Order: sequence, then structure tokens, then C-alpha cells
Amino acid sequence: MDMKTLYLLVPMAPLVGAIIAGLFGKIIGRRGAHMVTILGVAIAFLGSLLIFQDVLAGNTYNGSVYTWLASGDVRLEIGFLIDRLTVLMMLVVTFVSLMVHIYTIGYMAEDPGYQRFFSYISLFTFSMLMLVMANNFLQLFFGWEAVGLVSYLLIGFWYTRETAIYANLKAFLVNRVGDFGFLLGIGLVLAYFGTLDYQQVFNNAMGMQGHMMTIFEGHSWSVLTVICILLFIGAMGKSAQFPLHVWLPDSMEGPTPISALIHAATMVTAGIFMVARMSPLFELSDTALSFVMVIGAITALFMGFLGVIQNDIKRVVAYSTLSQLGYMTVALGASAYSVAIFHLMTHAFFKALLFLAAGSVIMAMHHEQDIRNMGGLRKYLPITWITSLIGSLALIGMPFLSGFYSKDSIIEAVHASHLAGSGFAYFAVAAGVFVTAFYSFRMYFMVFHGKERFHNAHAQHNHTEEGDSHGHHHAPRETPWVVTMPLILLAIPSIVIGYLTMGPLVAGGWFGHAIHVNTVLHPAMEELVREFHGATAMALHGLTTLPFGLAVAGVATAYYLYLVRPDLPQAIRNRAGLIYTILEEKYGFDRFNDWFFAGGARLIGGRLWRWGDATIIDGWVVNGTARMVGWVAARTRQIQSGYLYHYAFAMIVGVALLATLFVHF
Amino acid sequence: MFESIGILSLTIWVPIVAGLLVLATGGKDGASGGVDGQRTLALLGAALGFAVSLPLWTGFNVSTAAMQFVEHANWIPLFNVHYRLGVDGISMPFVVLNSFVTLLVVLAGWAVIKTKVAQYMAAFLIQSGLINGVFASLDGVLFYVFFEAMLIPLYLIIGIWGGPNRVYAAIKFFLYTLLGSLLMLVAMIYLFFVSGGSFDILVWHKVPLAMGAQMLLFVAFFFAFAVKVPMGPVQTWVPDAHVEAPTGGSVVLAAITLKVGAYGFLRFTLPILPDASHELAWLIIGLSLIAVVYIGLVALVQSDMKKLIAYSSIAHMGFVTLGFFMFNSWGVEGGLVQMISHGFVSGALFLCIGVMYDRLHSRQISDYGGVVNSMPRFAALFMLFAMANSGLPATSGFVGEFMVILGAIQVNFWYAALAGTTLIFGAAYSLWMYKRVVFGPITRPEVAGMTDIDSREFLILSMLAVCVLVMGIYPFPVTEVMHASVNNLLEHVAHSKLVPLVAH
Amino acid sequence: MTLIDFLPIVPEILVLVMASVILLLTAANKCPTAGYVPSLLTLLGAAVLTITTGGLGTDALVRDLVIVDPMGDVLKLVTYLAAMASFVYGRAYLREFGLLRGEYFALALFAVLGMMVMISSASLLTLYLGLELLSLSLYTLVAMQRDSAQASEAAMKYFILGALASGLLLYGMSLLYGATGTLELSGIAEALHGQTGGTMLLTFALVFIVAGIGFKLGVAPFHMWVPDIYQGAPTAVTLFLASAPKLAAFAIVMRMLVLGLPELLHDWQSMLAVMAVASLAIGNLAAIMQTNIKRMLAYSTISHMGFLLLGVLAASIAGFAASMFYVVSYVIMTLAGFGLIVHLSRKDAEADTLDAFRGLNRDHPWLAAMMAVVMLSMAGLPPFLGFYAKFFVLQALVGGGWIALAVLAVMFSLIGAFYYLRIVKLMYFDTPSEGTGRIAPAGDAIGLLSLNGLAVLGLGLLPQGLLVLCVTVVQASI
Amino acid sequence: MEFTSVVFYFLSAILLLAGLRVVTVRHPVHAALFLVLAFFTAAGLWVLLEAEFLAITLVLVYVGAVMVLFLFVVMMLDINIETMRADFRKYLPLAGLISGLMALEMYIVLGGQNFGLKMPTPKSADYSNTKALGRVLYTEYAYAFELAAVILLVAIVAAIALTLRRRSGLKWRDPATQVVVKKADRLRMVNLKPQKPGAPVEDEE
Amino acid sequence: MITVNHYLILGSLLFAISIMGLFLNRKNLVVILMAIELMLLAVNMNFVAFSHYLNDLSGQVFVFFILTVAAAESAIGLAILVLLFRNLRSIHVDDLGSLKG
Repeated sequence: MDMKTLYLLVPMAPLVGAIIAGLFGKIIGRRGAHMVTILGVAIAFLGSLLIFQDVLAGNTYNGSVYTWLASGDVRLEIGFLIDRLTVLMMLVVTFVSLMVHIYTIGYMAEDPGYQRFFSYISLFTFSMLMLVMANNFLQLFFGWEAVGLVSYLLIGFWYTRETAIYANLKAFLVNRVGDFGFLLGIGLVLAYFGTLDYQQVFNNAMGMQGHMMTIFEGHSWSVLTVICILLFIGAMGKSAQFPLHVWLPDSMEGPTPISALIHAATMVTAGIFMVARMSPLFELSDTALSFVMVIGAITALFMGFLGVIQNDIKRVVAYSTLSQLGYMTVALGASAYSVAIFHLMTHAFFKALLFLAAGSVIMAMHHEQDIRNMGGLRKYLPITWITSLIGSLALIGMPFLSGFYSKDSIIEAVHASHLAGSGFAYFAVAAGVFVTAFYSFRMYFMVFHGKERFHNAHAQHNHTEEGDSHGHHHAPRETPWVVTMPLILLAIPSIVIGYLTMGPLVAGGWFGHAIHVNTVLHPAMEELVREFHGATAMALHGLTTLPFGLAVAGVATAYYLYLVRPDLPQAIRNRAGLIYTILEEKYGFDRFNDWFFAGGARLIGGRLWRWGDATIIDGWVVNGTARMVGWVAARTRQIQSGYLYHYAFAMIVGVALLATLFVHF
Repeated sequence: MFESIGILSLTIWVPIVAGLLVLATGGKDGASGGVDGQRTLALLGAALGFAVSLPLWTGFNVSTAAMQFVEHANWIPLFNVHYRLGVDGISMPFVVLNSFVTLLVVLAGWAVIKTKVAQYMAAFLIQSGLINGVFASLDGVLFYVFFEAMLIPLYLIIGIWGGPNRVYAAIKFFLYTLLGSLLMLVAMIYLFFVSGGSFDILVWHKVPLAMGAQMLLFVAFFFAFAVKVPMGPVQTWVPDAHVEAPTGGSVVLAAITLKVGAYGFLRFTLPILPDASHELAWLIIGLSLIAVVYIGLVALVQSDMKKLIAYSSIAHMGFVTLGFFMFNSWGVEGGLVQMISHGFVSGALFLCIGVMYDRLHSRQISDYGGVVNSMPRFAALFMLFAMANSGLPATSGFVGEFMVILGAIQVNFWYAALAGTTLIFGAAYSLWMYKRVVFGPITRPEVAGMTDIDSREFLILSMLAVCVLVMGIYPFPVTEVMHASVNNLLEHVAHSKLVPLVAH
Repeated sequence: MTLIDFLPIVPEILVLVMASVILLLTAANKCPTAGYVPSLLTLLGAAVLTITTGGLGTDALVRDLVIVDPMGDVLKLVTYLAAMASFVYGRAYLREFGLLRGEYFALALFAVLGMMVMISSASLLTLYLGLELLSLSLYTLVAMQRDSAQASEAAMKYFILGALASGLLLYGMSLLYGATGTLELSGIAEALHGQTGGTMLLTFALVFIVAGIGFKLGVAPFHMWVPDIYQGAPTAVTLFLASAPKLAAFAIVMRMLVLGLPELLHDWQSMLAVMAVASLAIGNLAAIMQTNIKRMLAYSTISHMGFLLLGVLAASIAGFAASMFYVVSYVIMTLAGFGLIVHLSRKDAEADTLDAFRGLNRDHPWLAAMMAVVMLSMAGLPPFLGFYAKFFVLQALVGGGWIALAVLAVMFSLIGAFYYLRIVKLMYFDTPSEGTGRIAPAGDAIGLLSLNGLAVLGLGLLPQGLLVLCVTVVQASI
Repeated sequence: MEFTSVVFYFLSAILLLAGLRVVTVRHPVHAALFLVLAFFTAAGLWVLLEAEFLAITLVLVYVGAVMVLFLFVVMMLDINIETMRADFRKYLPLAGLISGLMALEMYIVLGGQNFGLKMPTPKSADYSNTKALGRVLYTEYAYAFELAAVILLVAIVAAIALTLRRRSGLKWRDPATQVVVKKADRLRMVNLKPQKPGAPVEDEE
Repeated sequence: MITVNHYLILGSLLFAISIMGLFLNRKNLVVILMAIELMLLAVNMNFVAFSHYLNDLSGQVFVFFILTVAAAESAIGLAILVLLFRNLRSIHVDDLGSLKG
């Protein structure tokens, strides 16, 4: 097969699947729907593998499919850029997606929107593939927004649930705020580079370095800094970076498979991917890199704190996602793009695993999500239990597991960075290790160990998503193979992928020209590579470092608090009321956004409408004119008194006036 | 071959004659026997009107900026007024669009309109012909005649088949738009004299004009077109007219008549008054940005769906005018694309609201909720259009906004930044409305009783859906048509028309 | 002196003779409708004679008093048409109100005669006599409905104000005579030739003459009779007096100012400008508040006459032709408008309030459509006749450099559009108030109304013919 | 001061006074009589201006016909004179102002220069104003003369059409119908059936 | 010397008086008719004077016609007055106010 056809096939296969399942879902039935979509994604995955081989063979591709639009001298095209970065993302996306598809068969088995769901997730896969395969900013934005759209659809999948449709609107709007910056960034790229093609932009990036622009009167900014920050604002939205992170936890309202797909493994990584892709630009602006790093650090640490007090199993994972995304962002800021992508990949596997495992637990608990109502489940859900443990360990950075390599690399990279803000970032990522370990294992212990609390579940819960009349009186059972198989398949890479790929991916310069680092200015990566002496050595060395200690401390604390002294957390909560409240309120962001942005916009809109449109324009100007005309007309009418002498008077006065005007002047 | 039979004349007169025929067959109310016949006749007329407009697209030569399909006949030779028709890349798409929308509107009114069916259908058909005339006219007076005459059917449509406050809306709409066009008439007459006695628009394009004259003419034309577009602060007729008009009327208003104003800017203001346009660009840009931001906020708080969409139309048209006054190809073409796209999207949204209104007889958002439960097919299409309205890529709504922002950022970062807020506002008002109307559990028994769209409604909406998607995924053919004309226009605008002061 | 000498005034003679014959005829045999057909035939005959004697020019006998030119001929022809139309439209109404008598037709024919004399007057004397002949006939026609207090009141007002106006006109004429020593218009022009601007006396005379003419046209501030008389007079009479006399008034404007006082151009231009603007303002503003359709149209007439003056004051061939076009189209529109109102009346009450139009579209869609066409045309909307009338006037104005005046004029048209639209609104948007037994229009009236309405549309689509006619006759007559 | 001047001023004074009284006097009959006086003096002035025919016409037509008509009407109509002129004084200032203004303007325009008109040479003794007028009236102005006749005709028609009324209570006969009447129109033969006594008599029509 | 100006001023005074009559009389239509007669007299005075001083007969001819017309006018005016009186039982000017606005 021609490679170009293959390139086209990879995104199109899921799209076709999505269209068939979406438009003809009724006709082809449930089985048909999942068959066709899984087939599509499987083709995409296999295609990605083939392309991977091809790329490994040293082939890259950069070409267009068709001209989307032309204006002036610029042609905007839809096309593909296939290089190592792309193909890695393609593999991750299609693999995780395939797992999720399979998993969904079991998870959504009872849902009436079965076909629709498959259509959505396939469409999502398509969007994400278009995003990563893009060879230009336009297509990137296309995928960018399409991913947003599908996430909107998926979060609001259970559209009768008030919380779900609130969450999806919120997600879309917050993403739009990011896209706003992103679009402006793209606009500036076009304005200054005259093209949206990656390659041309990157080639000219050096030449643009000295260009300044004025945004606020009197302040000159480097064009590249402005572009990078704007683009990164887009990434902040999509990758849920502070302060645009608010949508992600709420978006757990969607069915669990999509949490794994969108909110852990793929969609949120779009921002990370984008920055890595733009490395030739970001490398030219220290300001932008610092900005990226600080934002990432804030996200990594403070979102982690929030995970500590969550009781919803999915939300805990969600906050851990936020925190991990912060790690990746920090890596980007430290110019360790390959590390960021590396962490992205490892994270994709173990986070998908954790989500799916959480979903499995939820299924087994009959859609109970509160971890306070779980406990001791390891007996009932052995596969879920063991895979969860693997996922958690990977997440906290257990040496030899995948998370360790990526996370440790990040910490090292930050340590080596000299950019403004790197000190704070280092502290944040280091402290984050403890926090991550604590909340991960808090959840793990509460779910799988300790007392069995599932009998008193559902008393305060009345999820009606499937009209679940069946109660929780019988014990949870292990979920079917379509659910557990993906768990196992994901657990394997969660364990080994870091060990296997750390060498080539991070140290070996595997990405080649796909990622550009200015080693003179940003030597962090160099140092990292210099200190790397093989995966095993690194893991062994890792056992002696501070992060490992922090992780162990975190796990131990969790163990003590939730298994040894389960009464303590309540006591601590009572003592630290203020901090608890702050965390409970998620630092007040939601409240503030609701009050300030949503409420403010509505208030201003209402005022403008009532005062501007209704009162001033319509009331004063339009109707006022009409009233004035009416008033004058009424006066005019009164002149016509009906009395002869008045009429005669008017005539005579008319004559007198005319005479005076024209004869005597 | 086509030149000889006059495609443009056909696009104008076929609908009008069809309309008159429908009118002639229409008896008094109550004689329902002939109603189906009238509808069928109207549909045939609209279809024929659309069919005769298609050769404009297929036979269009994209490589030239010259007027094509030109027709000429004497009309009032004494005053050098001619029946002169022709289209270029700027006007041609709108003739086709209009003919297409007419077809939809006739279909949309098929079962809904029960009183005075013949008059209803006839009004739309005649209106369609008149609007085609507006876009095809190359003579100032001819343009004016069509420009004004199209108010009449719309006035009747709003007034007869409109909502409870229809009279106020109809009269407001009429007077508002008349206000603008009357000044334009004086301006045109003035141009007649300065151009040495010609009403030929293309001749006007070449007339040198002093700055003072240009400024005054600009103001006159501005009023005419700003009201139609509409731009603040003369926008308040739009919500009223849209809300009160029957569905078809809203569709035509939003999809077509608003475009007439914007088209006027391109056909008259920019090429005839390039210097004044540059000089007063700040005004238009300011008003456009106000439209985007201010109206975006105002749309957010509307409780009436039609009003909301009407306000969103204003915001979207703000993009159009913003693009035009960027004086670069991105801006102008973006504006044009936005106009076409808005024709599809706003038309579709009004049709969607019409579909719901036909079932529940309410346009209040609060009267709905959970519509998706009873009307899933409809909800899906509605979703598409709401998304297009908020400018989602791969729908037509994105293309124009994107191009305009690209055009604006080349001029000034803040223009683009303010315009870009539509990304947020547009999504906010569109989707918030969508959420409240379509999503959620059913809270009212009436909503539960709503039946999903029938095949006629499905046909209409899916036709539009296809247009929206195709144009979003592959807008190249649309812009290709415009290139030559837009470049020619920009070339024109770039050159001062001030009379050189130095005499040789 | 031979009979041939009277050839130029043969149409006038015919009308006079026939009017007397009708008088005798109806007085003798008491057949109330006897006047109708002969009157129509008379006007038809007059039209034929006017056309056949059109190119003859004036003969010695009447040379100083009568001017026969193409413009006059065309105006006369339109006058006949207008009078005929008003007879046809008015017949049903007149019968219903017991006015279908010989005197009515005789007086109307005398009025037509008066207009003809005015149109072809070459001297202050004939102008005055024609004016008085017309006025006296009209006073009487207005008062014809003898048991109506309103009609008598209207007639009395009309009479006194009319007399005052002719007093003013005469005073101006006397001064003009004193300044030039002649009564002939061409003689006056000759005597004044070479004078740049006017002396005080001439300007003073001009003020009075303009006032007199202004009264006849009904322009502010000499307009105040118009609404009262339009409302008070029986509708059929309103129909008559609102239409044809405007042609004669236009003619005397042309004769007096353009033919007789071209040297005072600058003065009368400014005076007309003042009066035109005042008329546009008062006419359009006051019309908004009216509830009586006849009164509303009266105010609209005032504004139309203001617009007409704008064309005259542009003082170019284009301007005069535009004004002539305007007056002809005004007459056509007014005939159709009042022709419809006449048919809305009932025996017990004149349905002349706006409410009578409520829901007309439901009962008489065709009539409603015609009325809508007329109203939109009056509002000056294309593609109807009224638009071109305004358009040509505006063009003449702008061509003459009166741009501000043009802008002012269109702004007032905007206000005007409001009340015309209200009629359309009443007919189309409202439901009829019950129990309106309208006069069933006779077939000929319906036919003529349709023709009339379609003329408004047809001449709007293709105005070239009428325009060329106006331009050529004006060109040939100045 | 020469004689004509004296006569002029004398007559003018009476004319103006009479005119003033016409509009200010309380009773319309008095007003009419003052108007007669005004016309007489005006006729006198016209004689001074060698317009004898018009002077005579004025007296004949106006005083003889028009004023009599006025008097007839005034007396015929039952007008309540008591209520009239109640607020005469109220309007006097305004009326005086406007007419005074008018007169002032006229004076400014008409007084002073005499428009280059010289005193005409007196007519020869055998000059007949009437004859001269007659000559032009029936030749040059024949058309106008006819028109004047038509106007008078209109006046007649109008006066009759407007005021002639047949009162409903009044019994009158049309001689023409009396003359052409036939027996058959008036007389109808009725066959009376013999009636039985006691039966109620049917009312025949 | 009595010049034409004397007569013109006499005429203008008569004219002014008649105008005053129009305003002053709010009660009696007959007097208004008389005021109009006065106005015509003023006009006639002008014509006759000009005719005399211009030595031109046409002015007098005009006056002749004015007199004729004025007579006809009076007849019609009085006829309307009578009609009005029959309908209104009044000839007060103030009572002529039903048509207005």
C-alpha cells in the first residue's frame, strides 16, 4: 500500500466507523456498532504500527492532501506531517483508544446510547489523529476544536443529568477561552510568517527572533514570545493548566471510558504535544518557557493537593491527571520536550489503566463512586485490584515502573534548568511526588483494603443513569473479560514501557529533528542525557534519591491514616477547617468563575441589553424620535384649530413673513 | 449561449412571475381545496428559480474580475438609467444562496402556514426575485429599486404572519431600513451628476471625488447599509423583526437581507469612496467590534430563542463589516464567506426554532428543556447548527470568522483580540441556549409530547447541514470564486480617488 | 372674425355647451342620472378635440388671452381623464347620497372648464377668470350635500379662504400690472426683461401672487383649508377636487412664475423653497395623527404639493418636467386612493375613518392590493410610480445644487412613509370590524380602479414614456 | 391745494372711515350700509380717475344688487345680534397689529417713488370711457367676457342648487303633470261584490 | 398733486382694514363677506389708479371682470351662508369648528 494512502487511512478508518455507528446506529444495532468502530480503530492502530516501522526506517513525510482555502497569496492546506513525534502520538492514541473501545463493550452494555457512544469515541479518535498528524497550524486547530467538540458530546453523554450538561458546557467554554488565545497565536503566525505550514514557520523562526511588536502602547514585546504565550494559552485550556483547569474534574460526569480516553491519555495531552511540536518556536523565547514552567509547576502541586480530599474515585484520578499534566508542562518549560512526551506516553498507559480500573470498580459497585463506601474489594475484584496497584505504583514513580522514568527525568530536568522560575518548579514537582503518592494510595487503600463498607452504599445515592433498580445487597463481582482484558493490556506497558523506551526516547535523541532544543541556552536536557547510564542504573539510583523517599513517605502516610488509624483523617479535618474548606472549594475557582465570568457576563449583558438596547437606543433614540415626531405632530395638528380666523391669520402672517423676508432683506 | 437568454434576468423574473401566478391562483381563505395546488406551484417556482441560478455557479469564470453574465437593456434612457445586470465573484454566490434559501423557505412554510397560503408563498417568491435583482444590478437606480422594493414583501410577511407584536416590528423594520436607503438615493443622484450623467455603478467606481464629497457620500451610504447589516447603534430593529416574523421571514431576513447591507459596502462604499473608507475605517471597525462584544453579551441574556439568534446574527455580521474594513484579502473574503455561512447557519437555526415553535407555540427558552428526549434526530441537527453558530471548525461558521481574525490581526492585534472573543461569547450563548432547550430531563409534559421532525423538516435541515459541513470542510471553491473580484476590489480601494491638486 | 379663430378653444366651447345642455336636459326630464353618460362623452369629445387641435397654435382673436401649447394639452388631457375617473368612481356614492343630479355634472364640467382656462391662460385676466370659475364651481360642489352641516361648514371655509386667496392674488396682480402696464404674461416677461432681480415692488407683488397660487396648490402656510375641505366635502367631491385641480394649479405655477416672471427667478425660488419645506413638514407631521382617512390624505396632499414645488424651484427643464411628472402621478395615485375610499362608504355613515380599512384584505383582496399599491406609491417606494416622481424631482434638485433641500425632502418622506404604511397595516394585518356593509363597487368602477392601480405599478416599472412626454412637452412649451 | 386733491382727500377720508366702520360696527345691517357708503365714495374716486363707466357699474352692481342681497340675507336669517361682538376688544390689538404691519409694509413699498409713472394727459372731451371699454370688451376680451358670463351662470346654478328647497309640508302641483294626466291614471273601476249584511267590510286598500 | 401713490396707499389702507375685519369678526360671517368685498375694492382701486396713470385701458377691463366675478361670488357665498344657517342655526364664525385637527 502506498504510504500516503496509509496516512489517510489511519484517521479515516475511525471516522468512517463513527459515521456509520452514528447515522445508522439503529440499523446496524449494538453489535454492528461496536464491531464497525472497533474495526476502524484497529485498522488505525495497525496502520500506525506500519507507519511506525516506516518512520523507524528513517522516512518522514510532509505533504498536503487538499487545499482547504486560499486567500491572497496564502494557501491553507490540509496535510500530514509524519515524523517520530507524530507517529509516537499516533501509536499512543490508537492503542489507548482501541483499549477503550473494547472496554466500552462491557462498560456501556446496559446503556441505551450504546451506538452513539461508540460513534463519539471513534470520532474522538479521528479528531485526535488529525490533530497529531497535522502539518500546519490550521489543521492543528481543527483537531484541537474537534477534540473539544467530542469531549463536549461525551461529557454530556448522559444528557438528562443536570450535572453532566453543566460540566460539558463548562468544559467547552473553558476550552474556548484557551482556543481564543490559540487562535490569536495562529493569527500572529500567519501575520508574521505569511504561512501556517509548520516547516516553513520553523525554518523562518530564527529570522523572526529580533522582531518586536507593540500590544500595549509603550511596551514592546518579542513577536515570538507573544506567539508562544498565546499558543500556550491554548494548551492551558486543552491540557487543563492552571487557571483553565476547572473543567477537567467536572468532566468526570461522562462515562468512565471516556475519562480514560479523553481526560487521561489523549485529549489533555494535545497541549503538551502542541508545545513539543512548536519547540523550534518556544526555544527562541525564554520568557515563554518560564511562563510555561511556572504554570506547569503551579498546576502540578496545587492540583495534587486537591486530590487529597476527594472521595469520588474518578475525581481522585482526575486530580492526579491534572497534577501529572503539570509535570509534563514543567518539563516543556525546562526545554525537556522529549521528557514531556515521554511522560505523556507513560502517563497515557497508566492513567488509562487507572481510569479503566476505577470504571471497573464502579461497575462492580453498581455505579457507586464514593470511595468511602468501598473497601476491601481486592477479594472480589482480583484483576482490577492488581492492575490498579500497578497503575498506582507507576503513577507515584516506583522505580522500574514506567512512571518512574518519566517523572524522575522531569524532576532532574527541572533541577538542571536555569530559567527564571525553575527553582519554584523544582520545589513544586518534588513536593508533588509526596502528594501524589499520598492521594494515590489513599484511594487505593480505601478501595481495595480495609473494612468492607459497600453494604451501606447507595443509601444516599440515587444515580438514575440506568434506572438501576438492582441494589447493592450482593457482593461486587469481577467485571467481564472485555473490561479486564484492556486492564491487563494496559498494565503491561505501564510496567515496562518506561524501562524499555527511556533510553532511546529521552537519552537517545530518538525524536531527531521533530523536536528542537537550543542546547546552548537550555542545557537541562544535555545534562540529563549526560547523567543517564542506562535504565537499570537509573532505577537503582532512583532508590536513593529524594523523590523516592518522598513517594515512600506518601504511601506510608496514607497507609497510616487510612488503614491503621482511619479515625485520624476526620480529626485532622476538624482541626484544619480552613485549609480543608479551601481545598473543598478547590481554591474557590469554580465559585469565582461562576460569580465573576458567568455571572458578570450575564450581568453586563443584561445591563447592556436593558440600558443600551432597550432604554437608550430603542427607548430614547428610536421610540424617542417617534414620540418626538408624534409630539410635534400633535402640536402641528393643534394649529389646525378649525377656526376660520386662525386659518386666515396663518395666510396673512405667511404673506407678511414672505414679504418681510424677501422684500426687506 | 447563456448570454443570449439572460440567466440573471431569469433568476429575477422566474420567481416573481411564479409568485404572481401563485397569487393569482389563491382565492379567499377557507377555500382549502386549492391550497395544495398553490403550495406545489410555489415549490415548483422556487425550484425553477434555484435551477436557473445554478448555471451562474457552474458557468462562472473564476479567473476574471470582470462582470459576467452581463445583460443590458434601455430602461429610462432619458436619465441614462439602464436595465443592466451582471455578477462578479462578490455577488454571484448570493444570487445562488438566495435562490436556494427561497426553496427552503417555501418548504418550511409548507404545512405550517394555514392562512393566506397563496399570499405567503407569493410574497417569498417575489421577494426572492427582488433580492436577486439587488445582487445582480449594475445600475444604481435599478439597484435602488430592488433594494427598496424588497422591503415590501418582507413588511407584509412580518405583519401578516408574524407574532403578537408584529405590527410594531414590521413598521419599525420598514422605517429603519427606509431611513437609510433614502439618504442613499440622494447620494446616488449626486454621483449621477459628478460622474457626468451615469448611473452605471462601474462608472462610479472610476469617478474621482474630493475628500469632502467622499465623506458625505460615505455617511449617506453608511446609513443605508449599516441599518441593513445591521451595525450598532441602528441594530434594534433586527431582534424585533426576527422575533415577530414567521419562521420563513426570519430565515430570509437573517440569511439574505442582512447580506444586502454588507454587500452594499463592497459594491458601493469601498470602491466608490476609497479615501473616505480609509479615513472612516475606524468608525466601522469600532462599530463592528462593539457589535461583536456588546451584542455577544446581550445575546447571552436573552430568554427568547429567536431574539438570541437575532442578536447573534448582529454579532456575526459585525465580523463581516470588520473584515471588509481591514482592506486585505483575508478580511474581505472572510467577510464574504462569513456572509454565506451565516446564511446557512442562521437560516438553519431559525428553522430549528420554527420546528419547535410549531409544536409548542413558544419561543421562550424556559418553556423547553429535555427536547432531546422526545426529538433526538432534531436535537442532533440542532446541535450541528448551534456548533456552527459558535464557529466550530469543519463547519462553515468557522471559516469566515477564522479568515476575518487572520485579516484583522495583520492590521492590529487588538482588533483580532476583540473579535476573537466571539469564540467565547458565541459558544456561550449558543450552547447555553442549546443546553437549556435540548438537554436535561423533561420537566414539562408538553415537551414530552413533541414529535420528532418529519421527513419534510428533516429534508430541509439536512440540506442545510450538508451545506454547513461541506463549506466548513472544503471552502476552497467558494473563496476561489471570489479571488479575482476581491483582488480587483482591493486594488481599487488601495488607490486614492482624490482629484490630483496639481494641474499640469 | 371667422369660426376658425375659435379653433384653439374648441374643447372649451364643447365643454361649456355640453354643460349647459346637461343642465337643461336634467332640469327638463328629471332623469337624475342623465348627466352621467353625457358628461363622460363630453370629456371624451373634449379629449378628441384637444388632441386634434393640439398643433394648431393660437389665433389672433384669442392670442393675448389663450396659450395653446403641448404642455397645456397634456395637462388638459390628464384633467379630462381625472374628471372622468372621478365620475366613474363617484357614481355609486352619489346615488347613495342623492347627489346624482344634473347640477353635479354641470358644475363639475364648469369646473373642468375653469381648469382648462387656467391651463391655457396667457394673461392674468384669463388666469383669474379660470381660477374663479373653478373655485366657484368647487365651492358649490362641496356644499352640494345640503343637509350635511359638515359639508356646509367646509364650503363656507373654503369659500371665505378662497376669496381671501383670490383677493391676495388680485392684489399681487394689480401691483404687477402697475409695474409692467400689461396683463399678458409674455408681455410682463418682456417688460421685465433685463432686470436683474426684482425691484421692491415686483418682489412685493410676487409675494402676493405666490400666496394666491400657494393657496390653490394647498402649500403651507396657505394650506389650512385643505384638510377641512377634504374631510367635510362629500367623498365623491373630495375625489374630484383633490385630483384634477392640482393639474391646473401646477399649470398656473408654470404660467405665472416660469412664463411670466422668469426675471424674478431668484426670488420665487427662495419663496417656493420656504413653502415647500414648510409643507413637507406640516403635511407629513400632521398626517401621522389623523384618524380620518380623507383628512390624512389631505395632509399627504400638502406634503406632495411641497415636493412638487421642489421640482419647480430647481428651475430647469428637468425640474419642470419632474414636477409635471409628479403632478400627473399624484393625480393618478390620488384618483385610485380616493376611488377606493368612496367605495368604503355606506348610506348611513361615511366610512372615512381609518378603521374602515381594517381587514380589507380579507373581504376584498384585490381592492386591498390596489390600495396597498397606491399607498406604497404615495410613500415613494419603488417600483411604483410615486417613487419615480420623487426620484426625478430629487434628481432635478441635486442637479440644481439644492442637495440640502433634497436631504430634507427625503427625511420628511420617511415620516410620510409611516402613515401610508399604517393603511397597509390596517388592510393586511388587522381583522375587519364587523358589520361594515360597504357599497358594492360597480363593475366599471372595479375595472377602472384595477386599471388605475395597475397604471401606478406599470408606469412605475416603465416610467420612460411618461417621463419623455413630460420632458418633451415642457421643452416645447418654454 | 387744487380741487382734485381736496376731493381726493375728502372722499378718501370718508371711504376709510366707512370701511373701518364696516368691520367694527355692531349690527350687520349697519355694516352693510357703511359698505354702501364706502362704495359710493369709491365710485367718486374712480370718477376722478376718469373711469366713469366703472364708477357707475360699481354703484349699480354693488349698491344696487349685491348690497341689497346682503341686506336681504341679513334680515332673512334670524341672527341673535345680542351675543355678538362680546369679545371685540380682546382681538382688537392683534388684528390692529397685523393689519397695521401690513399697511406699514405696503407703505414702505408703495409710498415714495412713483414707479416712473407720470401724470397722464387729460383725455379729450369726446373721449368716452364707456365706449372705449366696450370696444375692447367685445373684441379683444370677448373670450374673457364669455367666461364672465359662464361664471355668472355658475352663480345662478349654484344659488338655485344650494338654496332652492321644496319644503315637505308644502303642497304644490306640477302643471305639466296636471295637463298630461289621463283618465286611466286617475280612475279605477272596481267591481263591488254584493255583500251579505253583517259581514265586516274589507278595507279596500 | 395726487399721484398714483396716493391711490395705492389708499388701496393698501383699505386692504389693511379688510384684513382687520377678517380677524376681528368672530361672530358674524356676513361681516367677513363684507370685509372681502372691501378687499376687492382695494384691489380695484389699485387697478383703476394704475390704469389711469399708465393710460392703459386693460386695468379697467380687469376691474370690470372683478366686479362681475365678485357679484357672482357674493351670490354663491350668501347661498352657502344660507345653507349653513339652515344646518347650524347660526352664522357665528366660532361655530364653524367641527372640522379641525
